[in-house]
Amino acid sequence: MSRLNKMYQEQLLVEAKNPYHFDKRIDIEESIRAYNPLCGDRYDLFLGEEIFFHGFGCAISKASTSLMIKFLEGKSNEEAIHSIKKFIKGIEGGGQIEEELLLIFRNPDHFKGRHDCIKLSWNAMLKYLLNLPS
Amino acid sequence: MSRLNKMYQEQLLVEAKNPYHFDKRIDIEESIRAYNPLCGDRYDLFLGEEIFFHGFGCAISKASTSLMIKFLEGKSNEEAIHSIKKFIKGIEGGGQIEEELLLIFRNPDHFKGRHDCIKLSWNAMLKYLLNLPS
Amino acid sequence: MFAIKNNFPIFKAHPDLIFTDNASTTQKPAAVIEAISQYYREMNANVHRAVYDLGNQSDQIYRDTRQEICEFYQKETCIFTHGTTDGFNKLAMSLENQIDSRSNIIVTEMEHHSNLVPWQELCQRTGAELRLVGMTDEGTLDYEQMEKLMDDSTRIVSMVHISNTLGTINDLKRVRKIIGNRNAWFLVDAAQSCAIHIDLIQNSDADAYIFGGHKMFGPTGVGILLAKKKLLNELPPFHFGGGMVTEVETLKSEYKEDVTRFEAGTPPIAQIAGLKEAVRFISEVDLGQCRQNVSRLAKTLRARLEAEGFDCLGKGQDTAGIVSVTFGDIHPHDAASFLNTKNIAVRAGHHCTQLIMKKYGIQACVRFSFSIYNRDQEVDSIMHAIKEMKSFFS
Amino acid sequence: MFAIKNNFPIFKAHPDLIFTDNASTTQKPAAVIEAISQYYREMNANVHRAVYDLGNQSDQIYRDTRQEICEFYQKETCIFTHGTTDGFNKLAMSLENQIDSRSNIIVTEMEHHSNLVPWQELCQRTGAELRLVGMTDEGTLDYEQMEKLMDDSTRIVSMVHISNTLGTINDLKRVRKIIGNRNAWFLVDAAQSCAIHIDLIQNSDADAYIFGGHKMFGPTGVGILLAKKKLLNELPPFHFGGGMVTEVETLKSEYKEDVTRFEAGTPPIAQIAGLKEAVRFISEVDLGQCRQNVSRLAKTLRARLEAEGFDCLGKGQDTAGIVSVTFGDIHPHDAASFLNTKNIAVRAGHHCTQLIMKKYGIQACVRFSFSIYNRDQEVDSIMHAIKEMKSFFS
Ligand SMILES: Cc1ncc(COP(=O)(O)O)c(C=O)c1O
Ligand SMILES: Cc1ncc(COP(=O)(O)O)c(C=O)c1O
Repeated sequence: MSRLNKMYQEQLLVEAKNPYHFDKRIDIEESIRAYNPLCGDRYDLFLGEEIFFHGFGCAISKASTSLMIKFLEGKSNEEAIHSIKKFIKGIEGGGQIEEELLLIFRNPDHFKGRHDCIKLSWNAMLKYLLNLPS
Repeated sequence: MSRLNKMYQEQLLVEAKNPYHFDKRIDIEESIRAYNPLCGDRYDLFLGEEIFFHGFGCAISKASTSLMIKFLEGKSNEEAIHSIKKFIKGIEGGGQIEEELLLIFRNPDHFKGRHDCIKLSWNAMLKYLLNLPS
Repeated sequence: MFAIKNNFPIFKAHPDLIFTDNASTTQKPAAVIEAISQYYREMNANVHRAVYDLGNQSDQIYRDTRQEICEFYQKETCIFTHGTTDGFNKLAMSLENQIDSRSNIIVTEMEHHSNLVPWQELCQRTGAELRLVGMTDEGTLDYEQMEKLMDDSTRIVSMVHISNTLGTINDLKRVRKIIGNRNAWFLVDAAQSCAIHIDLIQNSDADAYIFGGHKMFGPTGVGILLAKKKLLNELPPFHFGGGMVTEVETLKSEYKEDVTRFEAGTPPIAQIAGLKEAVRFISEVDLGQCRQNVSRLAKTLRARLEAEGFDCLGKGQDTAGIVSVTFGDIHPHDAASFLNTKNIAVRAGHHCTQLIMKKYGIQACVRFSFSIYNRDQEVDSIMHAIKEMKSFFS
Repeated sequence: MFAIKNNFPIFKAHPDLIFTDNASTTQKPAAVIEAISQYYREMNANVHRAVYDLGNQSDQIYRDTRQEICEFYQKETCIFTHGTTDGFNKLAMSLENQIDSRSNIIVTEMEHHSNLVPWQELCQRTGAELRLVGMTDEGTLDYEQMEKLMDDSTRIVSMVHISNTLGTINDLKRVRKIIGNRNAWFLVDAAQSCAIHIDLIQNSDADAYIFGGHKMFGPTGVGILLAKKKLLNELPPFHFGGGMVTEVETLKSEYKEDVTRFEAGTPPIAQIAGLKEAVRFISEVDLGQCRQNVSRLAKTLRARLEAEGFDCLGKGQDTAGIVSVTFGDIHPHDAASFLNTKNIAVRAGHHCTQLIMKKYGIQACVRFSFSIYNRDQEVDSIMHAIKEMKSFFS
């Protein structure tokens, strides 16, 4: 696999081009923003029964956000917190990424210099969940 | 000549041990201080008909002050300014030192790291002369 | 040009590397790297009136480099800092005593954050007003607006010489004229001109030029502030500590009178030894030809990018070897990652010039910045890669 | 010990050199010098979210070194500065918002100017009171006086860990107890302990330790500020510019939340690469033995100097390899020049500790400071030279 195809695997590009729940659902009251001022990536996450997102960003952050939304579906807040932490740790080199859905990010070395893109929405979501009144 | 004897030539040591006009002439009203806070060298120069000096300092600054006083003897203020400037320039590598009396300092390279010691009283004297009302 | 590239070991380590991130940092000639090593291997000692041989050598390098830099850029005095950012922050702190709530400070929309945020902070501390000179869509400074913004309360005009995002070369002589004999300090961010646009520094008449070693083929960790004596005479010291005091009492201290009062502590002496060699290196190359070279490369690349339908920032009239571009749907970071797989090093982001990004309504762009070792065929390689990229992401 | 000395190229360049000016700066192991060269030859690129390979490597070195340093000294966080002096000046600026005219700041009579003058200036700006803890004639800190000087208005206790003039090792644990749970920051000048007295840094509990690379076998131009998170959380940024902002608007900006908000501009990245190697070097030597070695050398030299009738400063109970001495009628600078002709590198002067000089009623002295590469026979050579000096100047 070439360096190029390690980072931009077909599945990632497909995900980025056909992001899941990519819709500006202003009807949903609760929303948070995932924003990286260094590159301008900016997604609004609409947090209703289901999660939707909309905004602007690179292929990697877009695919990662899309996969996160799929991945969190049906999880309780507690489960979500746990598994987001685990994923972020995995990207930072502190553990394995084993979940089927997230396997494209299994090898963070292939994404050197782009870890922030992968983690963008995950960090925003985690911050939101941790600040919820329990 | 060894490195040692280049810097501490016999004449220099003799001069330092028997400095000319080394006397605390508090009867002379006009006096200035030559002071280097980095090493604590501190001489008072008493500026009467003749110049005297007193204080504390290394062999090099003491010999140099002593020679300066001999050297300035009989010079007009204008001549003094001119020749002090020439001497300082010589030490800083910008010209030859030719005066018989000052020949021990002819080669400033022998005094690396000690140029401030040589120039101490000369600088103080120059500053004083330049600030005299003309 | 071949001969020049051979001076840079990085291209032996990475023969296929196309390094077009020079506005961010430049590569180092072997002589600079060796001067630093040699300093540590053979001379290493602290300065400040050392009496032993090694210390004398260090002191001499410290003094000689200062003098050589002043002569090279033809300016009165020079202070060593730790970089462009360090220089501006220290100046902004030190100039605080000349600024009050009636003053205004002029900067431009093209500033790098390091020549913008320190003044924002100074204005917040003092109540002074920060005034921003805009630019045209072409990326040219609006000199007429500058003229209008300037008045008798203007105390500082601090501006970038060459924009690190647009490549625009600002006209320092014109600004000097606009300032006229107002009581305002004219400060220049020369980070992008210090390496090969020396002539423009030499021929202009600002009160200070601020830049850093790593932008001029020299080491990181050292910077330069070239200044007129009259500016320095009015400034209190930046930092306090060893080497800048005369007398220290319990509750207060006296400071030196010469420029070393601005250089508290152990100076970055090994880096200064490297800088000395960098200046020598620059003085030995044909800078006129280098400037033509980077300008031609940038113009060619810009034309070919535009021919492919991509948007380049500004018009690139005065290009100093810099082209910034957006690739439509392809995100700048994806583009940079793609180009990296083709051994092309470019930077994506806002390049520490968020005001320029806002001006063009974008968040980020890809920047190609050339230096003296870049070659015409690299533009071919870049364009080839970009075409591939276009189809890859489509 | 032989093996250790072989790591230092300076002694290959100068086989006869007896380097006893280590309190001023330390020599560099070959591995450190090579790490810097290698960085420039093979990796040189700027950090801050570079996407290309070289930039990634630089980013990684920058991050890894930070983490390794925290682990090595066992402290929570670490910020890169440009040196000890730079660290104290930045801290003193940044702590200004916590100080007012009712506050007091405690330092000691043993301070290096870099941990004294910045606080003098801060006190002058804010009207706070600077309180000075004295020392005994033996060169021991007066802890009882410190206890009396401290009160509920004490906001900062900033003190030297090991005196660079006396070699006294101050008892940080005792000071921590004296501070107790007062609302005061405990800051430590670790310039003389960062190289081989690591254990004392690890085992003590100050809020910040400030030191510089060149004192620990690393490069000039880079420094370290080890700190507790709670200290950093309360501080505004030191400097403003690239890499520490999130959002920049025309008139104001927002800053990052993590430690990089304290590191504006291009960091001294090549120096950080060298520092990484310096930490590795230190972690591989037997520090216990090194400490014994420098202590024995200092004690032996002191005893032999006193036997010759020369006055050494203090009593040297806790000597960390440093002996300062006056030679009666022979001026310190003459002594240093003489010793230089015997290839003995020593420093003469006040060693940036004028308050200590005043305490002992002297203007200057000669300082011998040992490090891990000094050997017993060097003390013999020094004493031999000193006897010769005595007759030469008599
Ligand atoms: C105890 C102490 N503090 C501070 C310093 C200042 O260090 P620097 O000159 O590297 O900033 C030194 C070294 O000279 C020192 O020995
Ligand atoms: C125009 C301009 N100003 C200032 C800087 C800041 O330089 P440094 O990061 O070396 O402090 C840069 C480089 O990034 C620049 O291009």
